[in-house]
Formats: sequence, C-alpha cells, structure tokens
Amino acid sequence: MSAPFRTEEFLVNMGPHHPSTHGVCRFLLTMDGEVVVKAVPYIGYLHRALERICENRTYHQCLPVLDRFEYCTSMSCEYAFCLATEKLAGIQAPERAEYLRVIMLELNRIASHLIWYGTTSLDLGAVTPFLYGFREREDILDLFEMTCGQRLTYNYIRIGGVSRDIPPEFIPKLKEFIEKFPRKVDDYEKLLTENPIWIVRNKNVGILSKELALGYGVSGPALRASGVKFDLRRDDPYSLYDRFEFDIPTGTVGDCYDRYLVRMEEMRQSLRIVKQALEQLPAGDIKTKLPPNFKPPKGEVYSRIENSRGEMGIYIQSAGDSKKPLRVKMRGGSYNQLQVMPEIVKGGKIADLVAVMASMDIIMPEVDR
Amino acid sequence: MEIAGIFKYLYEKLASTGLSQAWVDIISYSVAALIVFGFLAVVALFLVWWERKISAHIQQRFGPMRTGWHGWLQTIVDMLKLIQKEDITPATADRPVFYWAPIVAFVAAFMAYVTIPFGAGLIVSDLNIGILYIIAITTFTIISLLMAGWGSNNKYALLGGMRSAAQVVSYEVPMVLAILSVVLFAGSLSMVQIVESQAKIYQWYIFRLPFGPIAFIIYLIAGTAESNRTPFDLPEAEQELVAGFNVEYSGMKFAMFFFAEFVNMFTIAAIGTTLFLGGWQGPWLPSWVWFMLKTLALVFVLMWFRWTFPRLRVDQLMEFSWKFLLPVSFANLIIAGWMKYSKWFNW
Amino acid sequence: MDKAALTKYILDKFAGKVDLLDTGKVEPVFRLESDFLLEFCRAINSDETLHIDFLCNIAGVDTGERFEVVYSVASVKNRIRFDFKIAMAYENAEVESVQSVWPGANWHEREVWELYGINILNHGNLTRFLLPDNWDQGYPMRKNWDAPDFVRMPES
Amino acid sequence: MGVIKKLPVYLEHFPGGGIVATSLDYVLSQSQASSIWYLLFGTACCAIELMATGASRYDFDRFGMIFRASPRQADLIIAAGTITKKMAPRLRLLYDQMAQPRYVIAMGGCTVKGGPFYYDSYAVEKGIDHIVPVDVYIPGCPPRPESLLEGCLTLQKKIKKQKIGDWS
Repeated sequence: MSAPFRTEEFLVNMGPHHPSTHGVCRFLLTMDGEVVVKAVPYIGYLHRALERICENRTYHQCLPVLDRFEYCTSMSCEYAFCLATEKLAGIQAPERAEYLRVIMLELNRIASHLIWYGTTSLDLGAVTPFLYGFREREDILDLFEMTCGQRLTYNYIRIGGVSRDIPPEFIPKLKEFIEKFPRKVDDYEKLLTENPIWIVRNKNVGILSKELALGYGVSGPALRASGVKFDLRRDDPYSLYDRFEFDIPTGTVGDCYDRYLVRMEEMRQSLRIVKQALEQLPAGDIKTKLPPNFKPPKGEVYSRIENSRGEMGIYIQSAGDSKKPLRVKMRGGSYNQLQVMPEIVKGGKIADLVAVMASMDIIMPEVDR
Repeated sequence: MEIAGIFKYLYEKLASTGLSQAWVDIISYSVAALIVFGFLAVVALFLVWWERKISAHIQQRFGPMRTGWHGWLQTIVDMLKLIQKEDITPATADRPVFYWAPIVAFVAAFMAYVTIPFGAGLIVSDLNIGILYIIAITTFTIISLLMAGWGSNNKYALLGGMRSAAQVVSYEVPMVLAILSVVLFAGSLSMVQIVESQAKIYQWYIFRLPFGPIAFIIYLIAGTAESNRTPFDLPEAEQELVAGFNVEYSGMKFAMFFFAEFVNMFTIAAIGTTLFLGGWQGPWLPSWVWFMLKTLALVFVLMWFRWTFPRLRVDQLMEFSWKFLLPVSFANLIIAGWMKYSKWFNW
Repeated sequence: MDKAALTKYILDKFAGKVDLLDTGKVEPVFRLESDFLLEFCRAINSDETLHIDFLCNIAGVDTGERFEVVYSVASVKNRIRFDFKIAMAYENAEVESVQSVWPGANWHEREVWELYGINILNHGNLTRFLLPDNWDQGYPMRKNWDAPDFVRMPES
Repeated sequence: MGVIKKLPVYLEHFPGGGIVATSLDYVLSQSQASSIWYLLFGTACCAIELMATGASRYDFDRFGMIFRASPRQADLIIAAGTITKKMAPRLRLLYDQMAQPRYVIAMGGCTVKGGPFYYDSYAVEKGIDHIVPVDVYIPGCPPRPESLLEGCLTLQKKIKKQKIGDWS
C-alpha cells in the first residue's frame, strides 16, 4: 500500500539511561512511527578495562575482579577463571570442592534466572512477578551469605578449591529450599505462562533462526530455544557434570516465548542437579595446596563453561615466568546476543525490542567488561 | 441527604436575602462545586495511598509505613514535596501548550462529577443528558495528553501522546455501545433515572442476563483502557517510553497529571457503579456509603488488574478493540434492544 | 574426535601451512600466516569432518614482543574445539576479517582494532564502541601504553 | 517555586510570624525527606542490590521512596555502579535535568573513589564527585541493602535539617 501522505522516519536515542536496557546499553533507533526500521547498539558505557586490570594482578588477585565481570552469576566467572588456570597448571581440585562448586554454580544459575524472570516481566509491564522472583532469590543469597559472607560478589571459588567449607546449618537450609522451590516455580508459571497477554506479547516475537544464532555465536538458553540441543554441561563436560542426570530443554521456533519456557525449565533442572549433588556430597578436603609463588607454566588455554547467559569463556595466556597472566580475555554470552539483536528486532515495534532484549537476558557488564 | 439539606438551606437563605436569582445560582453552585472538588481531592489522595498499599500487599511488601499510621500521610507529604520542586519548562518546549496541558487534564477530570449522583439527591446537577455529558467530558482528557506529548518536544512524549489518542478513540466506541445498552433499558440519559430504574437488586443491570454482564465486562475493559492503566497503560509505558507523555513534567504539573489519572480511575468506577451496580441503592446503610463502597470495590478491581497483568503492545491493543470488543458490544446492544422490545423480560 | 586425532587431521589437511604450537596443552593451538587465514576459516567451516560453525572468541594479545590474534572456534555439531592464532610484528599489524564465515566476528574484531590498533581488513564498520567517542590516547591494551591518569597498582 | 521560598521573609514581618515560619520549615522539610523519589539509574553490580532493596525483603517503599524513570520527576540519583569516562557526561546530564532540590547518593566503592578499578583501569572515573555533588557516600562493593537504607536515612536526616531558604 502506498502511503497517501508523506511520512518521515525519525531517530530515537534509547539509552544509555533507560529503564529497560538492562544497564547502560544504548540503541539508536530509526523509527517509522512505532516500527523499528533499524536499531544500532552502542556499547561501552560500562567498559571498565577488566582485562587490562587482570594483566596487572596475580592469578589469585584476578578473582575478585572476575566477580565484577558478570555479577548476576559471579560464581560462574570465578569458576571459569579457576578452571582455565587449573587446566593451565594441571591442578585437580578435591572432590568435595568440586561438588560444592557444582552446588554453588547451579544455585547461582537459579538466582540469575530469577533476576531474568523478574526483569523480563517488569519489562513487559507486569510488576508483581519481579518481586516474587526477587523473594526467592533472597533465599539463595542467604545460602551464599552463610557460606562466604557476600551477597553478590562472592570470591568463593578459588584456584584449586573453594575458600571455605559450608557451615553446618547450610544443608538443612538448602534442603528446605529444594523442598519449597518447585512450588514457587509453578507459581511463577501460573502468573505468566498461560496468560493471554503474555502469550501475544511473546509468541512469534523476535524469532532467532538456528542459522542466525550459530553464525552470530549465540549460545546458552537463547541458542537452545532456537532448537539446537547444545549444552556445555553435557557436550563438553567440565567439573562433575557428567555424574548428574538432567534434561536439556529446547525450543522449536526461537521466539521470546520459547526462550521464556527454556529458562523456566532450566530452573527446575538446575534444582535437580543441586539435589543430586547434595546427595552425593562426600567428605574430605576442600582445597589443594598451591605453592606460595604460584606461577602456571607457559601456555595458553581457552576454557568455556555454560553460564546462565550462554557460553562464558576465559582465555588465559601465561608467560610462564610471571605471577601475572600475560593476557586474560573474557567472553560473555551477552556479547554475541546483543550483536544479533539488530537483525531480529528489525521491523518489530519498539515494545518488541524491549521484549527481545529482556528474553535474551542481556546484561551489560558482560558485554562491556 | 444531610449535605443536600444544607445545600437547600443555603439556597433558600441566599434567596431570602434579596439577591437576584442569577447571583444566588452562581454562589450556591460554586459552593457545591467546591465541595465536590474538595471531596475529590481527598478521594484522589486516598486512592494514591491505597494503590501503594494494595500493590505492596500484593507483592508481599508493606508499602509506606513511616509517615503516619501505615503511611496514611504519604500522599499529602508527596504533594507538599512536589509543590516545593522546581518547575521546569524545557527550552525547546512549546510553552503555552506545555503549560496548559496539565491544567486541561486536571479540569477535564473534575468536570465529569457534575452529573454523578453520590447518593440519593446528592448530585450537583441532574442533567437530562447526564451520561452523554460524562462521555463527552472524559474524552476531553486525551486532548491534554496530546498537548503534553506535543508540547514537551520530546520524542518519547510524542509517542506517548499519539498512543493515548489512538487508544482512547478506539476504546471510546465499545464503551459507548456498552453504556448504550443500559441507556436503552433505562429509557433515559439522566444518571438519577438510570439509578432509580435499578431499585431492586435483581434489577441491577449487571444481573440482567444475558446482555448485562457482557456490557459490564466490556465497560470495565474499555474503562481500564480509557484511564490508561495496565494492561493498557501504553501512553506512559515505563519500560518503553520512560514515562510517556509526562516525561518532561516536574513538580506541580506532574502532580496534576498524577491526580487527574486517579480521578479518572474513580470516575470510571463511579460511572460503572451508577450504570451497572445500582448506584447508591442498598439497604440499611446511607445511600452515599453504598455508593462509595461499590465504587471503591470497582477501583480495587482496577488496581488488581494493574498489579497482575503484563502490558499489551500498541497494535495488539488496537486489534483487541476493533476486532473483538467492537463486534461483541455491537451484538450485545442488538440483544439488549431485542429484549427490551420483545417484552419477554419485562422486569 | 579426540584431541590427537583432531590435531593429526588438521595438520594433514593443511600440511605446510599450519603449525602446531606446544603452548596449547589443553586444546590444540595452531599457528598460521595471516594471508592464509580467510582460506583456512572457509575450509574448516565447510569441511564435513570438522564443520566448525561456532566462533567462540577472538582475542588480541600483546605479548610484549609481538601481536597475536587468537581465534577460538568450536563445532556445535561435532563437539570439536581448538584455537588458532596469527602472530605479527608491531608495525603495520593487520589481519583479514572473518565476518564472511562467521558474522559474529564483527564486534570481536572491532574490539581488537579499538584496543590494540590491529587493523582489520575488509571489516566495513571500524568505529569506536568501547572507548569514549572523543578518545585520543591511543590503544590502551598495548603493554607499553600509558596515560597521565593511569595509575598502576604498586608492587607488593 | 519562588513564592514558597520567599514566604518566610514575608512571614517574619508579622507578630508571631517566626513561629509560623519555623513550623512551615519543619513541615516542608519533613515532607521532602519523607518522599524521596529516586531515579532508576543503575550501571553495574550495585544496581542489582538497588533492585533487591526495592524488592520485598527490604522494601524502599516503606520510607516513601519510589522509583521514577524520568529525571524530571526524581529527587535523588542513587549512582549505583561504576561510572566510566564514557558514562560520566550522561550522569552529569541526568543530574542537570533533575528539578531542584536534588540529591545524589554515591553507592559503592566505584562511585566513591573508583573502587576495585582504581588501579590499572583506563576507563573508570575515579569517584563521581568529580562530576556531580554527592550528598551521601556509601562504601562497599556492593553495599548491602541495609547499608543503602542507612544511607537513605542519613540523607533524610540531612534534608530534615534544611530550611526553606537553603536550597535554591
């Protein structure tokens, strides 16, 4: 249909301070009325030079910095770095430490997905689920707090083990949580999954095809929602993940609704892993003794783990004669997911952009570092 | 009743002083208007506080607790603060339009109350075209939103203004059709007569099967859209348009928009009560208590919506109105008309 | 495909053009010349046995003697992972863009250009995005980079 | 609002006006302190704690604090998270867009003095007091919600001591 009157495209600057850009991302939108013709992301508003800082720290000192790389799942960042360093230096953490790591990683994944659940529903206008999500997250944070004393940036997983053993009251509290949490996930689903408004807002919005996802390096739940059954926990097992039984939920279409369902199911699966890990938890040491002057041999490694936002990779190059790494490069899942966004929001409404951004679960520190 | 008595007393006293009829009218109606205005200001203050408490308790929080008992002073405190805030007019704004927009919103919101019966005899003026007047006046609000959107010279505000215009225009139609089915049965546009036609509880229009409940639901949905509340709060969609049409407003002007929104919500509930829930009618209690109870119950439903549902997208909103609500309300109107004239259901 | 078989397969397939580095203890790390990069990427992407369809990461490295650009690639289908790198001197460092193989390389390459000053040929969109728009202090990830307000951590 | 600012000056001329002016001061400053609307401004880790503070367990709303997305309607910026050199001009812009009286809380080590990014970082602004005037500093990385609440209460105390003529 040819327009009988002249219309004009206009530019809207969305961000860096905008309620729904999850931090400080900026989009320059070319809009035709409500329709997004073109979206160009601008990043770097949270570029804190973490990589440069890590080059000037010893391996142990890197860990607190890594916590700030992806603060929603700090445990994963620490673990990715420790895994890389351990691979480099050929260290094996004690079995109990590995189990504790798995428990912490999976709890942290649940906590991160709860943040995603909250912010996503908030971005689509439902305020109450946000508070429900944060309510259960506080329970998980209580568990972390009694273990390592921090709520967000834990510095718990160390090279060759974990910093301290769990306190005696941890296990009963965790069991209580395992008992309670599935019902809460049902509650969350009851609020949104069947809600007709939620369905029309998410179904067939922001479709990410399999080819596009792989080409752009999209990973994690976003990739699985597009129908690729790929999970590093199963396909490139690290830690003890080959000992646990869990399903990998996948989607079919790759729209926002699929990504929502995949993440909801992942929470349940993570809880399953925690449960198994708790049952198998052995007694023993929690830390390998490292030499005081820890210098990994010359070499390089790119190790990747499955984070709640996709593949988190740490590349470390060690010169061999230094306490400090020569180069630490961090790769977060959000980086590639933000990169693919202009492709899939094109032609949608401005509200779809918000929905896609929320369902991709992009957080900016992972992009900017 | 009592208040109506006082008003009548005042009117007679003024008439007996020998003033001309015009002056008596002007003075007595100004007093009545001031009373309504004061009442609505209190209602709006209360509703803001109530909404915060309700949302808090739905979300397992407490809400305001520190100012007075359970924070009942909170809205007053907010008002006092907003009065003290700097009044910013952006340099690029269209100044007169920007300046008048909140005032128009404020006035339009309050003008509807001329013909709303708060109780038996408690009405400022029983116009014989009452409901028509209200429909005309409430639509006036969108002009203020458009003015705010345009005058701010801000793209988000403009988008918000355009959205609200489109939304109100498309939801006005099913709403009027729903109201029309009631008017058809009552045989009058006057609010008082509509209320009086529902004397018994089974005569309430919400209970008149089959058209009554459908008309009520359509009215409630359209009313939610009309007062710009979730799931239809697109004009001020926080996550998309930052704050929509009022993004550039600060201080008192913002407070006026805020108040107008809550007064509008009360209007929607009050009309719903009058048309469908038997207005002030009810046993034992004074009539105005019944009216307030029913209206506040409807307000509670509106608030419940807001804190439960996600938000629709703008095109889905239009589709819902034109492709679903409009045909349904039209069919409903035809059913109502057939029922009225077939004499089958002659209550 | 395990590590040894993978190494052998690649070394056989690209004999003479690809070397195995001994620094890669965990995953094999290959080294190749920059003019062979694009051809190599296309080959591993279309090769049936490898089917490298996933670019994990591109990291620029300043070793203090030279620049390196490290590509970490993986195959989602065949569960293969390895790295390969290109080393070059400081002067006129440049490398071909691999966007035609993996479009996701775009931002990774931009970052290498922005922080290290390694020129990316045929990139198409080499603009600043991590650093402030008015940045004029050079390439901050280089080892010898310094600036007036850059405070180094004191040695303890 | 100019009238209110000049009000105490006029009141002083009447007998007993001082009492009225003082109680007016009290009411107005109390009301300002009890209704601080904060801007939804978070950049990094602290933003998550800011969100957690707004959520059920800690509940900002108890103190009458609600968030506004538009700087025009906000009274307070809680600068939650690292402010980089690229972000600094935007923070200043947001601050300038706010209506008087306005307040700033520097939440977390990064905004206080650069935090863990003080050394070796080329991109982080070392303390936001270079950019905007700060009323309350809250150290921590990130500060716990309790300390954020404490910071807000400290700000309330500060506001309550103000007189009408103090802010301009």
